[in-house]
Order: sequence, then C-alpha cells, then structure tokens
Amino acid sequence: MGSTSQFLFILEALVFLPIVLIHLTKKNTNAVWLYLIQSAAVSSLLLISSFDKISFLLLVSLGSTILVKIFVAPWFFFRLIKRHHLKFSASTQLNTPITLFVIAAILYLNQTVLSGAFATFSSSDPNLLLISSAGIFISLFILINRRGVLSQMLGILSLENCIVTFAIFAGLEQNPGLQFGIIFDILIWIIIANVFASMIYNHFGSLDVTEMKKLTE
Amino acid sequence: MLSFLNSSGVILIILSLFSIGAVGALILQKNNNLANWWGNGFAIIGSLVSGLFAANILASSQTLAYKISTSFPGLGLSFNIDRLSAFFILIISLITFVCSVYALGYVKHYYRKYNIGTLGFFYNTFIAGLLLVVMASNALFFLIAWEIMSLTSYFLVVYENINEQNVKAGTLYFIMTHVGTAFIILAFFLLYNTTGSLEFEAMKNGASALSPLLKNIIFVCALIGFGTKAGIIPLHIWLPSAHPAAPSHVSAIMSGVMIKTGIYMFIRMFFDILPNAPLWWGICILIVGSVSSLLGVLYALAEHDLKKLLAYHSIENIGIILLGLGSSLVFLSAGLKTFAMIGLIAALFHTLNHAIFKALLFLGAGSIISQTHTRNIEEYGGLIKLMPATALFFLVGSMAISALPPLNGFFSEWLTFQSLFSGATSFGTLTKLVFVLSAGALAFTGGLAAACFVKAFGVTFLARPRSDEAKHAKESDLSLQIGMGVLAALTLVIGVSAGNVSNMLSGVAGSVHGLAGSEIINIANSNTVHVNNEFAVLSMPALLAILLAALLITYILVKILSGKQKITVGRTWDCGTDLTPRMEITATGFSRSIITVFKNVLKPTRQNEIEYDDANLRYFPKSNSIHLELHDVYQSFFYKPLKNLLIKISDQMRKIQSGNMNAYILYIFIALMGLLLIVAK
Amino acid sequence: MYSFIPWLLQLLFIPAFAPLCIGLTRKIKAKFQNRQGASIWQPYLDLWKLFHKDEIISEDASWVFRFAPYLVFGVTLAIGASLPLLSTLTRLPTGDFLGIVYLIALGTFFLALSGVDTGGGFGGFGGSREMLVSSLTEGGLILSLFTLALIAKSTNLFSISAVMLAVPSFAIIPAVLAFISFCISMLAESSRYPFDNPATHLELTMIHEAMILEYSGKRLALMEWAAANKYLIFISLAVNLFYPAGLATTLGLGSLLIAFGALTIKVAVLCAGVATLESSIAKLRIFRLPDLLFTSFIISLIAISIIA
Amino acid sequence: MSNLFSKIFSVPKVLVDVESSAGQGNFNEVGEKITSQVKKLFNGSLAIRSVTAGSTNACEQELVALGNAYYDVERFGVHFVASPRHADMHIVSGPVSRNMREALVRTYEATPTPKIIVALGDDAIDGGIFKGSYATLDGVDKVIPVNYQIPGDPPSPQKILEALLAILNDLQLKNKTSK
Repeated sequence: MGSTSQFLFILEALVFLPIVLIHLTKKNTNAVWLYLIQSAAVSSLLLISSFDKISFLLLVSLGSTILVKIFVAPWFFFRLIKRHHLKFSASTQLNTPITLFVIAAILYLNQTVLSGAFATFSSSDPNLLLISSAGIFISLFILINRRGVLSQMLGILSLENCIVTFAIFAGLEQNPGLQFGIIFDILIWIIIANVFASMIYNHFGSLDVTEMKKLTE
Repeated sequence: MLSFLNSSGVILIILSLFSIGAVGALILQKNNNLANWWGNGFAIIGSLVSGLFAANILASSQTLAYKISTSFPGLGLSFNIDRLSAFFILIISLITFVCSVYALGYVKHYYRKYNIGTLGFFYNTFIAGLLLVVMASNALFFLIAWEIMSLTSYFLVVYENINEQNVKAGTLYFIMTHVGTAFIILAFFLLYNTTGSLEFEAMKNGASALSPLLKNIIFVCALIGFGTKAGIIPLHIWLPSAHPAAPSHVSAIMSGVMIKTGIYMFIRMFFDILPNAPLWWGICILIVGSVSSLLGVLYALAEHDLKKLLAYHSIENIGIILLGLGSSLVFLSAGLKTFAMIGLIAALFHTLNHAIFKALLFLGAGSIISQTHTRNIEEYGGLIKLMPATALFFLVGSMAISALPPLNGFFSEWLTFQSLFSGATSFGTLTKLVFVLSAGALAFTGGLAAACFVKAFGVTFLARPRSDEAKHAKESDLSLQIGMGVLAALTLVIGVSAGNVSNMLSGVAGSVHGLAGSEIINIANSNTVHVNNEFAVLSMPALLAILLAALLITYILVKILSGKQKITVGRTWDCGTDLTPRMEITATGFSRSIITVFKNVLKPTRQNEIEYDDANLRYFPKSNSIHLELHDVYQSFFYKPLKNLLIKISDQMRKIQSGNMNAYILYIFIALMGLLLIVAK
Repeated sequence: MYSFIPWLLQLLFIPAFAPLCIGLTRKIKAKFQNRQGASIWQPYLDLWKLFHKDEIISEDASWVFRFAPYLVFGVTLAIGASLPLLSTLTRLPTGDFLGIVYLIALGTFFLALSGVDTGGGFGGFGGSREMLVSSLTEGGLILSLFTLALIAKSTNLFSISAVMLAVPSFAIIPAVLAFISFCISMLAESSRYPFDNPATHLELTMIHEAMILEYSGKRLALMEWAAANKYLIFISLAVNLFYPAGLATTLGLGSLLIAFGALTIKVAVLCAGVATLESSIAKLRIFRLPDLLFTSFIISLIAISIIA
Repeated sequence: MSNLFSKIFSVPKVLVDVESSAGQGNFNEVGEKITSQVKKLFNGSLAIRSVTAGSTNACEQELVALGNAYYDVERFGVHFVASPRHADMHIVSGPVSRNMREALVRTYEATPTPKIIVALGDDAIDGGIFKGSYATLDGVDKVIPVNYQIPGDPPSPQKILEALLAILNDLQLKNKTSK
C-alpha cells in the first residue's frame, strides 16, 4: 500500500503545483498547458480510485472525462488564444511576491485550521486531504488575482479538479451517473465561456476584467 | 344550538364564510351588483355568526382553546379565545356587521369606476385577518394574521387609485406598518429566546425567567411595534393620510377596530404575558396617552378635510384609552388590584365606545362625501336641510365623541377620570403629578374635542350651502341610514346601560393573567356605578331621566308663559347688508383662534400670494390668496433626520459595489474562510 | 308628607332667584357708575315681556336653532336641581361634579351650535370664541373641584359641602387656592367681565351675546334666563362648596329657613364682589384669556400637590 | 383702586342745582310717569334700538346722554339693545341716505311685532337741513312706516323724555280705543 500512497502523493503534487504555477505564468498558453497536466493527473487519480469496482459504464464515463478534460478544453482555449492572439495577458491584481505571500498565508491557515477537521475521514491519509483543500483555496484565489478572463476560466476548472481530488481522497465513491453529469456540465460550460469571452473581447476590445467597470454606471 | 356555538367548529365556519365571500366576490367581479351583494352579504352573515359566538363566550365566561398542528416547525394554528379576545371579537363583528349593511348602498357609487370584486375580496380577507389577529395564540400564527390584516388594508387604502394622494398614502402606510411589524417580530423573538416556545400560553409561564433588562427591551419594542398600529403620537403620521384614503366603510372599520388590535396586543403583552410590570411602564404609557390625546385633538382642530379630522380624533381617543391602560398598569405594578381593575375597565369601555361612535362618524362622513364628492369641509354647509337623517346621526356621533352626558362617550371618560383620580390619591408626589397632569390633559382634550365637533358639525350641516355641490346633495339611501341609525341608537343604549356593560367588562378585565387574583367586583348594581368604595357614584339612567324631566318642565313652562305668540320666518339679521354664503364662519376661521393660542405647539405657517394685473408696477392686485397650514413638526424633526441618516449609511455601504468582478470573488473567499474558521474551531 | 317641599325648593331656587342675582349685580355696577340704574326686579320684567312677544326665526335656521334654547335652559334646570343649595340631604344621583361639568359642556355645545346655525357672521365667531373659552376653562374647573373632592374623599357635591362645613385644618390653603381658580373659571363660564362684556352693543367684542343675537321672543327669554341660571349656579357652587356655613343638615323647617337666609346673604356678597370686579378692571383682549385660564389651571394644580 | 371707589362715593350726584337751570323742567316727574306707563304697556321693560340712517350723530349724542348718570333712563325701565330682534321700539335718526335705505328696510323687517318706529330729529322727519339733496331720501317715513316723530335738531334729552312720555300716553289711548 506504501507505493500506492506515495504514488498518490506524486499525483496530488501534480494537481497542486500547476495551480501555483498558473498564478505565476505570464503566458496564457503555459497556463493552458498547466491545466492540461493537472487534468491528466486528476483523471489518473480517478482511474486508480475506481480500480476495484471497474464496470463498463464507469470506464466509459472515465474515458469521456479524459477526453473532455485533456483534449476538448485545451483545444478550445488554444483556439481562443489564436483567434484573439492574446498570448500575453498575464496581468494580476497583486504583483508576484505578494501573490506568493498570500498563497503561503492560505497554506498556513489551511494547515492550522483544518488539520484536526479531516481526522474523521477514514479512507486515506489526512494530509492528502489537506493538500487538496489547500488546492481548492488557492485556485479560488486565482479567480481573485488574475485579471484575464481566460485565466479566470482556468481558475474555475482547476477549482473543479481540486474538488474532484478532494472527493476521491475523502472516499466518496464514484458512480458513473455522477461522472457523466460532471463532465457534461463542464463541456457545456467551456463552450459557453468561450463564446462569452469572444463576445467580451469584441465589445470591450480586451479580455481584461477591470475594463468592465463601466457596467455599473 | 347554544352548545354548538362555542365549540371550536364555529371558528372554522366563520373563517370559511369570509373566505367564500372573498373568493365569490372575485369570481363575480364582472357583474357589479352581484359582486357587491355577495361580498357584503357574506360579510354580514360572517360577522353575525362571530358576534353570536363572542357573545356566547362572554356569557358563559369560559375560554376556548383549539389547535391545528401544521408540519411547519413552530407554527401551530392555535386559537385561544378567552374573554378578552371574545370582547374584541364582539367589537369587530358589531362594527363589521353595521359597515357591511352600510356598504351595500355605499359601494353603488363605485360601480363603473372601480372593480367591485376586488373590493369584496380584500374587504372579506381584511375582516378575516382582524378576527384571526384577535384569536391567534401562537406568535408565528399571530404574525401571519397581522400581515394579512396589514396587506389587505394596504390594498383597500389604495383602492381608489385614480387619486394620486391615495397611492402615496398607501406606500407611507405600508412602510410604517412594516416598521412596526419589525419591532413586533423583535419582541416575539426575544420572548421566544428565553421561554423557548412560540405559544402565548407557554410564553406566559416562561416569562418570569426574563431578565429585567430583556423585559424592558421587549416592552419598548412592543410599545413601538403596536404603537405604530395604534397610532400613538410620534408614530402616527400614516394614520391621517391612510384612513381617509380608504372607502368610507373601510376607513370606519380601520379607524374603529383595526387600531384597537394595537390596544388588544398592549393588554395581551403587558397584562397577560409579561409578569409584574415595573412602575415606569405605566408612567410611560400615561405620558404617551396624554400627549397623544392633546396633540391629536389639536391637529384635528387645524384640519379641514373631514375624514382627516376624524382620523386625528382616532389618535386622540387612542390617547384616552392609553390613559386608562397606563393608570391600571401603574396600579398593577404597585399591587393595587382593585384600582387596576377600574383603569382596565375604563380602557376597555372606551375602546368599545370609540369603535361605535368613530364608525358612526366615518359612515356619516362617507355619505356626505358620496353626495358632495369632496372631502373639504369649507365646501359643505346647510346639509341639515338636505340630509336630515345623516345630520341627526352625525350630531349624535359628535355629542358622543365630545363626551356629552346622556351618551356613552361621557361614561367612559368619566370612568377614565375616576381611575386617574384614584391614582392621584394613592401615590407619592412624582407619580401623583403625572396622574394629575394626565387628568388635566383629559379635561382639556374633552373641551377641545367639543370645540372641534362644534366646528365640524356646524360648518358641515348648519347655515347655508357654500358650494353648488352642497346645494344638490340628496339624503343618502336606506341601507346607509340603517347602518348609521343602528350605531346612533347603540351610543344611547350603551350610554344608559353603562352599569351592566361595566359589570360585563369587569369580568373581561378579571380574566387577564395580571389581574387574575382580584375578586370580580361588579362595580355597578342596578346601573348605578360605585367606584372605589363610594369615592364617586354615578347613575346614567338617572342622569337621562333628570335631563328629560328638565326638558319637559321647560316645555310646559314655555307653553304656559307664551302659548299664543306666533312665529314668522324672516331674513337672518346681518346689520342690513346682503348675506352671501361667504360671510358664514368657515372651519379655518372657527379654529384659527384656538390654533393661535397653541401656536408654539402647532407652529401654524401663513403664506399669501398676490397675483397682479400689471406684473411690473404691481399696483393692481388681481387676486390675493392665503394658505394657512401647519408646519409638520414630525417630518422636520424626526422623520427627515432619520431619512438623511439612513441615506448617509447606505452611501457608505454602496462603496463595496465597486464594479470589479475580482473584488466580489474576494468577498466570497473571505466569507468562506471566515465560515471555516468558525466551524472548524 | 311635607318631604317634597325641600325637593321643590331645591328645584325652584335657581330659576327663581337667578334674574334677581343678575338684577342685583347690574344695580351695584350702576351704583359704581354713580347712577341709580334699573331696579333689581328689572330682569324679571324683561323676561316676562319677552315671553309675550312674537318671534322671528331666520329662514336658514334648522331645528337645532329652535330646539337649542329648550335644551340649554333644561340643562341649567337639571344642574340647579342637583346642587347642595339648602341642605346636604336632598341628594340627586347626578350630584357628581364631573357630571355637572359635562352637563354645562352639553349646554355650551348646543349654545355654540345655535350661534353657528343662522349663518350670520356674528353667531359664527361668537360660537368659536365661546368654545375657545369654555374648552380652556374645563381644565381649571375640573381640577379645582377635584381638590375639594380630595379633601372630602368623595366627588359628590353634597358630601363635599357636608365635609367642608367643618374644614379640616390641613385643607385650608388648598381650599383657598381652589376657590381662586374656581372663581376664574366661574367668570369665564358665565361670560362675566374679564372674559366678555355682557352689556356691550359692539358685536365684535361679544362672546355670549353674539350667539343669541338671532333669538327673539320666548326663545330669547329662555336663553337670557339660562345665562342667568348659569351665573347663579356658579355663584352658589362657589359659595356652598367653599363656605357652606349655614347649610341645613336636617330637613326641619327652621334649619331650612336659616339655610335660605345664609345662602341669600352669601350670594349677595359674591354678586357684589363680581360687580366690584367688573367696575374696576377692563375687559381682557381675547388672546390674553388663555393665559388667565392656564393660571387658574396651574393654581388648582398647586392646590392638589399641597394636599397630603 | 380704593381711592377710585372713595372718589365715586364722595362726589355728590348733582353739581349744578337742577331747579336753578332755566327752562329745565324737573325730568324726574317725567321719569316716574314714564315708569308707570312702561309698566302698564310693556310689562315694565321697554327695549329701544337706535338706528343711525345717515345722521349727523347729533341725535345719537343726545340718546347716549339719556343713558348717562344724570338722566339714567334705565331706572324708568327703558334699556337700549344691540339687535333689532330684541327691540320693541326703533328710534331712527338722520335723513336716510341712499345707501342706508336697504339696511333700514331690513332692520324694520327683522323686528318682531308689536314694534314702534320713532323718527328722532328734524332730519329724520323731513330731511331737515339736507332736504332735497340728491344723496338723501328726505325723511324716514319715505322708507318705513313711522309711528311718532320727535322734532328738534337735536332735541335735548329732556325733550326726548317728554316726547317718549307723550308717545306712551298716546299708545295707552290707542290700546283703550282698540279694546
């Protein structure tokens, strides 16, 4: 069981690190690639966790998850970047040192506050859960920090991934119906978000969220 | 049949009668006449049944508890009708019965202008709401009933929506009632917090565990909450604009009965639920009562819109009721149970009297307005020759409200005086001063009310018509007269049989939790009322008999002395000039001297505009008009600063709406972290 | 068998002697103006003549105008019958002082209405001023009578006069203060000098007279008589409540005669007092009256707070 | 206040001796006769109302003088009233100017019967010094029926009292003949 738990740690790191890196990347394409890595890790985690009660339906659902998360989403994003050639949109609210500081603060908070809380979950080892919950908070912080609409979309998707990892580690068993629902949901969401992003772009001339302030008057 | 009457089934029958009336009126709204007859017909039957039900409960003097449990947590539809609520049900059904009979004829003049079906619907639900408010004994159920009552009365206030004023009055009324309801909810919440249950019965037992500070806070919240509905002085601004806006038979019910639900809940809260009230509660209610009564009658004097005048008089009479209530609360806190009984009987009696003569006056005003199509007294005049019956009933109403002897208004003010006097005899210097000043305030209020109604009756009915609208007024038709006639007769009947009525009321007052201990002293035998061991004795029938005897003697004396002199009808003597209606005394003229006496209280403003033919030279004025208004003290000193404060606060809060999406997500994030911190600890 | 005599005396005293009281006051005022003045029986002659004259009623007047004199006079009769005039035993259930005050208010209510009814200019503002004065007097009136009720532990006028026969020592100062405030209210209610000039011809200054300008014949007589009754009611109240010396406590003929003599003397003294007051001060401006009436209210307030 | 009252009661009623002033018949006997006549005819109370119809106020001064301390007509049972409704007798003075015509008619109609109209002073009788002027109607009888006239411009209070006595005697004769 030792090797598997160690392997799980690696995968968990693969899920966690891209979030931090999305914060720091200047280029959108890197961000998309990071998301691709993260979703690959998550799908493999899914495969591992549902290893024992494999059923045909489950396999199909996992396949579709992999398909959507790894191929469809990045394809859409790259198309968006190409069409509006917005390679460099990595503007953030806070400059990088402060962002790192905030991420550290969140980690620390997560560590102190939630340490006792996860003892009740019987299935896996608690600090896995800790990391995934930290991942949730930091991906939420992406939404706050990044100005570009594309990076905010990535933030939301990585948030979804972290929640899935948290669910897996918390031992919530997967059933195909749930999987299908999630994936279908994400697919639709990606399509709409892209259409929406291009509309914003046409209207405001850039994907920077702060330009939209004129809405309130 | 009688045993059936006080079973719990009757409550459902009453409510179903009103709901059938309401829904039926909606369905039949196409045909005006049918909708009118259906709506008011069911209201009449419903009020008859509820009247009998209440009378039966009062006669057999037992309480009826009945509970329908619902799946909703905390909300048990529990009815608890003890003698106090039965008394209020009796008032409600009496006034509703008369107003519905009146409405059969009165609503005709709405026929082509407004939708009668909606009027019938809201009218019936309004009465059902009133009855539920008085029957409910679960806080949540009570609040639902309170809300039904407030909302339906809001729709009735804005019923005549062509006139812009009504809609504005409606919104003001809407806001003020809900400010009041907020305070009521706060009070009930605090009670629920300590007693742990929403049932009034459980609250009653658990209330002794209340800490004094909490009890005082509940008192203040209840005072403000129910005070807004009752219309005490600082919170009264909605009443003079909302009551006149409603159709007359509805404003009769609103003014006669709806504001009494505030009084009912005062009694329920301060006597029934909150145990051993401290002294300052009673003193505070006494002060509020005397201020309300004095200022109410002063504003009524300055008013020349007939229905607004009557609305201000409702505030005055609520003040008088509060005087009775306040004095009995002071006695309760001092442990003098018999004096407290007198005070409470005086308050209940004046509630009954005020409901009767205020409804009578509003119905009278309604029939005048339906003939002259204006509410401004200055355009009436000489209506006594055109509408003799309405004039007689309005005169009886005005005599009753200015507490003139043979009628019922006199007896309840006499009893309030007795409770104030017994307060002045049995307390230390400070409390005694408050009692004596309240007695002074009541005396002045009685005098000024008489002055106001000489103005109202004199300018409306006597002398010559001042506008051609008033010239063509015709007597209102039968159902209106029956409505007013019944009430006028009631003022005399209750006035004369005041002794028996106060005995019944002492039974009602005794049923209240605070006064349960004191033995039911019937303060009157064979209609002579003996108050606090022979301090004061009065017998109303004897008073009436002596008055009639004196009138008879006068008549005979005049017949003997000048039997054969003839009477000729000539012109009014006016120093020889030709008398135009404009030379008659106007309402503003009549009350202007009294307003100038109280000018630093009322702050009259005076503004005249002169229109010139030659604008630049200004030698030849074409017209000179003068506006005599009252500076609205409450708007400028209480409500405007409050509004500015609220605006300032909300400006600060608007800053968080920066329009930046990231900021909003940041707020979510912070909230999430905060929540986690609390939960995880 | 003769038990009804004191009741008859009680009923007839006020209407019988009121015009005499007015005549006496006018006589003393005339004497002050160094003229002989009409005889004290002149008011009787006036009333008698007016009863035998025809009447003119304005066409705008309604039944309120025609009925008001009967009610106003009837009210004064009813009040006269329930006052402690000759003895403290002939009690009527309406002897309560609040009943008396509000019966007077009933009379004033209809008097003011009859003024407004004919639609002339004078009746209207007469009514308005009458209501101004009478509404502001009620405070002082009720509280001064209440001081007496506090002293006598009962609101019934008869028991008050019975107790005041032997004035308890602690009650002297409050009784005097109450008497002052009662006198102010008396002058206001019976529209005597500082409030209203009864013998004025200038309509603008009238309060009481303005309301009865329209009356003639028997109705005018009733109104004049009622005004006289009201004047005597207040004087006999002032006299018998505050200084009831001589009031008969038994129904014997002797004691009734003594009581009758004592009452007439006291009434004559007070009438002289009122006449002297009327000859020595000027009539107050209408907007000075509320200050006077509020002082009467405050004086009675002080009287009440002094009592234990 | 006390010195006011002491002065009132110390000053004698009459400073000038009544008998010595020439031609002034003692009006007290006239007064007694008037009192007895008033008692017979008007039950002891005669209400007079003075109406000014464009008068030069001379006659008014004399009427006012009737009410002063010296003549003091009240003791004879005669008193002046404010409203025509209360009056038995109207004493009209002045030549009735054009504007007062309507008012005088209204006053006449407003007085309950039996009523007596007396024209006081020459102006009221036939216009006096204003006779023929465009502004006046030359005398009260042109407007309302006049029962008696008191000549003089203006007649002294003494003359008015004597005329009043003559009026009352005449009224008594009329009552005897009509009965």
